[in-house]
Amino acid sequence: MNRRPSHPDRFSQGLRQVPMIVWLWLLWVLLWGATSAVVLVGGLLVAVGVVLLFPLPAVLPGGVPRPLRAGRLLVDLLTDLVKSGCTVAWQAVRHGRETPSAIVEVPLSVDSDLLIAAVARLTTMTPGTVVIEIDRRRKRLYVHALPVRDQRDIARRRSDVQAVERRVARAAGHHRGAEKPGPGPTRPDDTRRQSRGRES
Amino acid sequence: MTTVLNAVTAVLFPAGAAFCLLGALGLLRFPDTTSRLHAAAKAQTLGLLLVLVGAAAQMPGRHAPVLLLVALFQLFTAPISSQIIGRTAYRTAGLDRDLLLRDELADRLVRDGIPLPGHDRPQRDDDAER
Amino acid sequence: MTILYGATLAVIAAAGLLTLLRLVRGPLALDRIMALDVLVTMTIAATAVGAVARDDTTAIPVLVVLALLAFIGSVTAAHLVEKREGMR
Amino acid sequence: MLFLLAAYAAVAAAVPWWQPRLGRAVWAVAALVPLATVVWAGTRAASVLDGEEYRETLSWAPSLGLTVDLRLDPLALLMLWIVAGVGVMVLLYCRYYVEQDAARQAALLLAFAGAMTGLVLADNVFVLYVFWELTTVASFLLVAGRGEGEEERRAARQALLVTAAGGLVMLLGLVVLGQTAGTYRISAILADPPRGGAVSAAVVLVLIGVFAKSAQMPLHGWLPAAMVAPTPVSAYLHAAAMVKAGVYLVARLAPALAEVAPWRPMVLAVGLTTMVLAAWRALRATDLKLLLAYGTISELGLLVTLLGTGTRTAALAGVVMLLAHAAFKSALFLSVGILDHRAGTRDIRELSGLGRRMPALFAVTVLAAASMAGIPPLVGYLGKEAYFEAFLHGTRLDGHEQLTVVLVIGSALTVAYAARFVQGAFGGHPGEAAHRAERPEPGFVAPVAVLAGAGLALGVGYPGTAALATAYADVYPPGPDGPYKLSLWHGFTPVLGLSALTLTLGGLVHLGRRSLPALPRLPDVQRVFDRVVMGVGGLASAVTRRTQVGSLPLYLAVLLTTVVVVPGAALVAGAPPLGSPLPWWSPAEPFLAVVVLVASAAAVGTRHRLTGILLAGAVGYGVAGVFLVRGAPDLALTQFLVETMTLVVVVLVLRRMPARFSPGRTRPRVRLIRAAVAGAVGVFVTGFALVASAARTAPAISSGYARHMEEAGAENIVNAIIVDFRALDTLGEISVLLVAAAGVVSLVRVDGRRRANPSDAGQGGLFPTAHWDEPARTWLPGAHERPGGERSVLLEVATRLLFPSILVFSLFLLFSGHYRPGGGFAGGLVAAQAFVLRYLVGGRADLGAAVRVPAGVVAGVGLLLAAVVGLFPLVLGGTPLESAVVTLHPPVVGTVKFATSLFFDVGVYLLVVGVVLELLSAVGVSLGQEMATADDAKQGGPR
Amino acid sequence: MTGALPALPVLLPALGAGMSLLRLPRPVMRGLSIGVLTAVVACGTALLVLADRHGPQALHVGGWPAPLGITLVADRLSSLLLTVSALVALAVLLFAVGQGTAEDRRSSAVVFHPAYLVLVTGVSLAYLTGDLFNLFVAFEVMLAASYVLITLDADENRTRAGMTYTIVSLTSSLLFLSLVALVYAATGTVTLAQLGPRLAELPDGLRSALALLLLSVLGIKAAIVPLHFWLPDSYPTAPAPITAVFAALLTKVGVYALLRTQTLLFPRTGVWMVLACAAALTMIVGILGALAQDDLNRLLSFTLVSHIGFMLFGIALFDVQGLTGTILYVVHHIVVQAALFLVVGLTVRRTGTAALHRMATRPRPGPLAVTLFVVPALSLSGIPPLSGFVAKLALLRAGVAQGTPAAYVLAGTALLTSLLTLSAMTRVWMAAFMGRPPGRLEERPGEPSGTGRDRRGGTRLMLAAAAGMTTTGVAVAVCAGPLAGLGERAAEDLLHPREYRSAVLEGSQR
Amino acid sequence: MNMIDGTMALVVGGLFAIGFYLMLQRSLMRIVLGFILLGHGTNLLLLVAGGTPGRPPVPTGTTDASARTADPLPQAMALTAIVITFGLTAFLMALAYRSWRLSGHDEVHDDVEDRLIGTARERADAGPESGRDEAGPAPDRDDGGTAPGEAR
Repeated sequence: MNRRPSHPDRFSQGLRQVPMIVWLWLLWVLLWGATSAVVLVGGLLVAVGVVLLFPLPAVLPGGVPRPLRAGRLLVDLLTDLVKSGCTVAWQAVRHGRETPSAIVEVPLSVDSDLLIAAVARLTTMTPGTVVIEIDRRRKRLYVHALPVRDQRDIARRRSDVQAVERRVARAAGHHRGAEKPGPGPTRPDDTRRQSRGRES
Repeated sequence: MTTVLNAVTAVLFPAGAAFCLLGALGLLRFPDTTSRLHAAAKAQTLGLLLVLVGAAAQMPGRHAPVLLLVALFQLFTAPISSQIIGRTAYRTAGLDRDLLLRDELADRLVRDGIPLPGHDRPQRDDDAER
Repeated sequence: MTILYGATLAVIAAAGLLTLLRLVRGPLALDRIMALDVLVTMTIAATAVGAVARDDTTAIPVLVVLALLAFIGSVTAAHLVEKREGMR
Repeated sequence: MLFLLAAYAAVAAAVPWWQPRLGRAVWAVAALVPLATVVWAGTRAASVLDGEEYRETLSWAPSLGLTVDLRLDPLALLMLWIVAGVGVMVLLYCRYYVEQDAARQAALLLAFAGAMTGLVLADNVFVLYVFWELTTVASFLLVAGRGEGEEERRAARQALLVTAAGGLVMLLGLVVLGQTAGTYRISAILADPPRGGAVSAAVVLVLIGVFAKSAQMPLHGWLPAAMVAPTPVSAYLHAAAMVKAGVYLVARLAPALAEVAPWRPMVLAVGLTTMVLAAWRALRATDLKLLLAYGTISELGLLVTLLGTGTRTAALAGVVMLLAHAAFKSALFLSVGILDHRAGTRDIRELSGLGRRMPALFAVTVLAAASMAGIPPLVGYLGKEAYFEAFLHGTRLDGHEQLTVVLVIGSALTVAYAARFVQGAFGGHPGEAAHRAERPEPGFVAPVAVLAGAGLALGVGYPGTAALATAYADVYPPGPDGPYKLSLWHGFTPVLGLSALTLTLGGLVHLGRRSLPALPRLPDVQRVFDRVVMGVGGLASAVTRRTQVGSLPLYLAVLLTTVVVVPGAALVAGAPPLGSPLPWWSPAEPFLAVVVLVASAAAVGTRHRLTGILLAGAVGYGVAGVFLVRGAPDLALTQFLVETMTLVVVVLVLRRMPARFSPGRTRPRVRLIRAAVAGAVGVFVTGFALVASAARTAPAISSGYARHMEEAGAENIVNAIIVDFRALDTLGEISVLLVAAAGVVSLVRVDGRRRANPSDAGQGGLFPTAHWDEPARTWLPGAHERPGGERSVLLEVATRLLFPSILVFSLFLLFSGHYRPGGGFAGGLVAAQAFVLRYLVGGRADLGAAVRVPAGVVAGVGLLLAAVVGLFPLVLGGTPLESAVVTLHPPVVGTVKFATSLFFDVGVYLLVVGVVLELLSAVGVSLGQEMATADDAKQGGPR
Repeated sequence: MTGALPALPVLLPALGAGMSLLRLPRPVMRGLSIGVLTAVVACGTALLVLADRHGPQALHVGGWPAPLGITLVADRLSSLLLTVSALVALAVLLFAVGQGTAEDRRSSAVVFHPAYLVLVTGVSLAYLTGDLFNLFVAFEVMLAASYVLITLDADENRTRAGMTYTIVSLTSSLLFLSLVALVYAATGTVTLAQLGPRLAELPDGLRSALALLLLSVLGIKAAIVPLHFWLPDSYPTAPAPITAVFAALLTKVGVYALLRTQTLLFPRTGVWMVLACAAALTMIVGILGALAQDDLNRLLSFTLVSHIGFMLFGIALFDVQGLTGTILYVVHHIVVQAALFLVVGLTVRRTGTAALHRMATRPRPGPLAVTLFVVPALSLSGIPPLSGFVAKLALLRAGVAQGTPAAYVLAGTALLTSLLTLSAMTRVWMAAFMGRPPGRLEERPGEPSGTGRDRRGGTRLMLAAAAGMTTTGVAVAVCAGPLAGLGERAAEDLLHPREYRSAVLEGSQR
Repeated sequence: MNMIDGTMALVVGGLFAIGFYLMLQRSLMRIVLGFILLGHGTNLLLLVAGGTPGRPPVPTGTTDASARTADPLPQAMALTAIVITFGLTAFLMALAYRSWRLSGHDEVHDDVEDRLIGTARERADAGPESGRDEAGPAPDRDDGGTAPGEAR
């Protein structure tokens, strides 16, 4: 069911942890707010120590990250945030109790836990959308959106989320299947799995 | 330099505070749990980010990055709880179905032939209503 | 600047009081969890402003802690709500 | 003398070991000790009677007045002979009498004899009291026996309680007496008798003890009851020796205290009343032992009267009667014992004709009884003469004539019951066959004979008796007619007439006993004792039922009320200034105050567990805010962390508990009381805090810390206090954490034998979409063991990314604690949250994958490290928990400077992590295991 | 090295507690606990000798002088009580090991040993510390361990009792902490040696309010009437050794703290009426409670409450003789009460019930057990020449010497209580130990006999522990002279704490 | 010098009142809540009553030496107290759980033995199996009341 991480040699496995170690090192230095030798050496020791002592599967994006795209993503995110903040705030002030909403199904095309998580995360931050449910297998998000007044709003929200997905995929250097929609309506074997899952 | 930073702060602080207030208002005014989640997840986070950036502008150099780090962590963690709360709200009937224009998740479930478990009115925790 | 800080803090405090109202009123546990989460966020904001206002950096680790860890409590509590309701 | 006591103790202790080998010979061996005492006393007798004293001293607790002072003087010598002499006979007699439990009886009798010996030799009031109570205990044990009979147990208990009660009262009297006299040495008190109101009180107290011990009315009830004891015990303890303790004490103290106010009236009134009334009771008894017991009480009354009067002649008479009574009463008891032993009964109405079957016994019994009746030339007569003389002529007391009349009546009654005894025991009932009984062996009768013979010998050899008695009586000045001399024949004196009168009267009473008018029933003390005991029991039940109601809220309410009222009253009464407090220190405070108070007030109203804990969390955040505002970032940090941690732990427990707690119907009145109490506490604390902080004048000691920061190698003062200045607090605190976690582990394991369920949560009823969220690849090593519904791709990814970062942050807090807010606690708690996250998201298996060491071991290592760090400086000759600043120069890095207290902090860090892991594994795992049963309970249980 | 001695009784058990969590094999764990406690006894004895010869032994922990750091002070009183307590703790541990109930299951053993050692840590710290806040911490350590022990493997009833105990204790702890806060607010220090003079400068009302608050708070721990209700409801439910160690140590630590703080912080002259009333009430209510009980353990718990009154009696008199009496009484009572609970534990095990009215039909314990019960029972009742008598005598003398009406009333109450105690004890004696054919102690009906040799060994160990306690009680009586001298010197120290203060504060100029 | 201000005194008092009100209930959950609130109250009291407010006793990175530093000792003490309170809260919670598991509720009920006081004695006095070894005499003793063997 789960793909266990393959075990090549130690070295390459260690190599895959380098990004994490670098991040931890950076974190350490930032926290201390100093760049003295003690901090640097200590930070390296701490980072390596933590990674070695508590081994976890490596985190590698499916492709080569694109710094520019990532920057673009960040900018988009921030503007989205401001926009979403304004919308919601306005809703709260203007409509309050009578805010209409809907739950929208958004099929995704990326097929990676990391990316789906990222999309869900960003979606939750975009204006008026909160991810209610994630169907990982069939790559769908169920998004609670607000305000939604009509069917057109629903479609727009769906495409908004898919736009975010595209941006994320690009930032992560992830192109494959970006335009391919998720699998169609339920297959019989899925139903079986689900009911089994319910029983267990 | 300082003037620029001061100006940044002078803009960001009230803006951030305002978003906080609006978010809180939303939290108070929105009709059901899921809707309130919007206020909590976004207005709040935004307000906080603005305030943090504004604060970072005033901090001595070595501490400013840490404030940005805080912002980063907040951005990273806030959606997590939002999503979990959101899904819990849906699963436990924490949202008011009457307010939904459309529920595609329920549609999907009906399509799959999975009956929604008895989703009547959510059980309230409030005792003040007694 | 002091007035700015004061005003910012006052607004945040007002927001905090509104949130408190939600926390007290509920009506669902989820609402309260959310409100608590928001309260934490506001604490972070207020602390940051306070740190600037008092020119005091000692509160920074507090900020990191709150930003990094506060969600754990919410998630745990939400889990509880789900289990409880799921078992009904 | 000490060696005598030691011998008694040693032989008594050894007898149970010897008994199986020696068999009945053990009695003879036991009798050797009192025999040796008699002999030893004999060797000292001459010089003692000449006025020389033997003293020995053993220091016990001199500062408390407890010195084992022993003194042999004439009175002690006399008593010693009585105690040891009767003891020898009783022990020898026991050889024939005792059938079972010989070892126990022998040991106890011997121990008793030893105690009695100590009592009469003691020259220290407390030592006297020690032996006094020892005899009480020995009596209890001897009366109770194996305690198989209800009657024995009851009697023993009564004897014990009455005499011990008297003893305690007496103890107080003795303390007062000693305190007033400035010494606890009896001879010193006697030499220089204290005077004053306190002494009068002491006299009353001491006499009460005496009366209880010597079974004076109205405290006599225990003695007849104690007759259930084996006869040798009655003979020895309840006739010859133990009951004489009171008499002895009267005799001992009378020379000093007889003139003190209530002494003489008390002694005379109680003694004479007892003498007459008890004799009257004796006449009515049908049980021979009971008859003798009342006789004993009567005689004791006489003895108390005589020895307590405080004149020479009376004392002389008293001593003679003391001797006489010991001899004849023990002889009589022993002879009853033989009758009982052989005939199987001692009821007058059943015995008959034994005089013919047992002539020897009959003879010696008659001899003893004659002594009791005061028939010449026996010693009883000698005494009788003396006491009539004492009251007729020898004293100048007011109303001595009336006293003499009472004495005459008492003596006549004595004669009557003596006759009744002989008649009842040995006489024949007309028309009734002689009671079948085996004739006793000569050895059985011999002790009786010796004792009865002693009465004769002492009477006939009256000069010897006189020498013994005069030596004591000479402490008093001689009477108006010069010193009275003991003699069998003083010529035809009024006293002789009185003697004859008593005999005649006694005989008449005996003969006319059947036609005696039915006299009014005497007050029944037995019933009084029972009433008292029952009353105390009822009181105890009532008081306890009212106070110990078993209700926790009530207990707490009482407790809080006390805490508020007692100091509160002092506070209000003293009315120290409230000061003039600022409304607030920082404008943020009122806001936080509102948060705290509103949230906590809301917590009162809720019945929903989760809501309650969330509201409490809000209060915690508010309090943390106050900490921040008031310049305590360390506190705020810890408070925030602890708040989250509390929420997690509580929620994990709540997972298995019902959502609401039952409201519990509380009456409004009760609620009001509770609110009033709680409100009072609030007001009290507020007021107290205001007053206390307004009263501060001295500077806080903490100003000293800043100056020592260099030495401590730290910049964060709070952290330095925690790991260095006051590291001991921290050590204690982590011990609390550790043990609390251990407690949680043991508490949640309701049924430890249950096999672990492989899945953490196997319950059904999840929402149908629950398992959709399962990630496709492994993010956390153990997460795949969780069932689908428990997983979330978002959470798992986030956890994977956050976990190392949180750990790094925790280490940052740990290492930076010396310089900024942080430290081992905060760090440990942060790291613990990382593990909480792993547990929450990845489940138990994932937590197991993350930490491969048992949680308890992590915690243990933490405490171990802290303790070792504390002890390590000792190796270097330092002080425990001392810290040093170490500067190292490793390559590359340059200079590293740190305080060794860092290691202490590391210990704290580890412990906190370990504790939280332990909590998680306990709460998580056990709850998971027991879920099935919990569900059962939910369905079928009382909920 | 001797300078560090006061720290060892605290650090060694802590070390042991840490080690006992390291998944050691059971024999090693037992050996460790026994070894640690033996070492504590040895340290206590050494401290006692040193303190008696050379005055208070102060240790500035961490090398920091008094107001800054925490100072451990072993003066005569604290080292005496420490030694006795450690001795009792050791004996009870042996008993528990022999009985095996506390550690029948491995899982419980993992909890029992650390908790027990932590308890000892707390007790030692409470005796030795010279710092008010540290005293609070010591209490917490001790109480936290006691919460765990009292609820170890608890059934429904015991859980309920554990709740009562825990909640009341927590309340008292909170109040204690508030007290520390208030004291610090008023004086700015928490070092006991410094507090006396600083408190003396406060307004009278505040000062006496603080004294009374302290009395009330410690009164809860020491179970003074009317703050005692929790004790008889909770102690009796625990397994015998745990009850024994609680009864022997916990309340006494409260009394010790009362003794220490009231003399050091709030010196006074003359009878302290509030405490005198409390003492009289405690004695009477306690013993009446005992008389009303049918359950053996409860009965003993009530006597425990009652006899706390004796200790208060001495404190209320507030002079050398009174305090001497209290000290003697504490020493006596620690040993004797522990012995009684242990023997009762044996008896209950033997008869299978703790209810007196049911015991009549059960086989009765053998002569050794009877002796082991009788000696401490009589001692408790103050029957000479046992230790209870010596202690009671000291108190009586003190009361009479003071000579005020209150003192006389107290003395009278004490005597009445003694008598009623005797009555209660004889009732137990007769119901539990008399009137039936004896049975062998080793066997208990209805209990799986287990491996025979193991059980017998265990029973022997239990008997030995109980006998050890009883013997110690007798030894207390025999050594009454030296003890009384020591107690008197200790009382002098308490009333004139100049030496104590200078020992603590000597280095403060640094 | 006033160290505690009115607001804080009120907050502390309020926490004590509410906390103790909750502690006085029977439901263990409320007691836990009360305990938590009281813990907050005492910690706050320790800090605000004991310490002078001011700048944190930590190097703040600024050079404003004139500002008064907060008293660090109450902070350290409160820190200790916080951690202790946490441990005990966890314990209390576990106790509540155990009680619930064993008895189906988590309320502190009255002590049964205490309710039986007196009745047990009477039972013992009157019980046929028990010897009359009680302090109080059995009822049948009342009418007699004479010493053993004595003629009536």
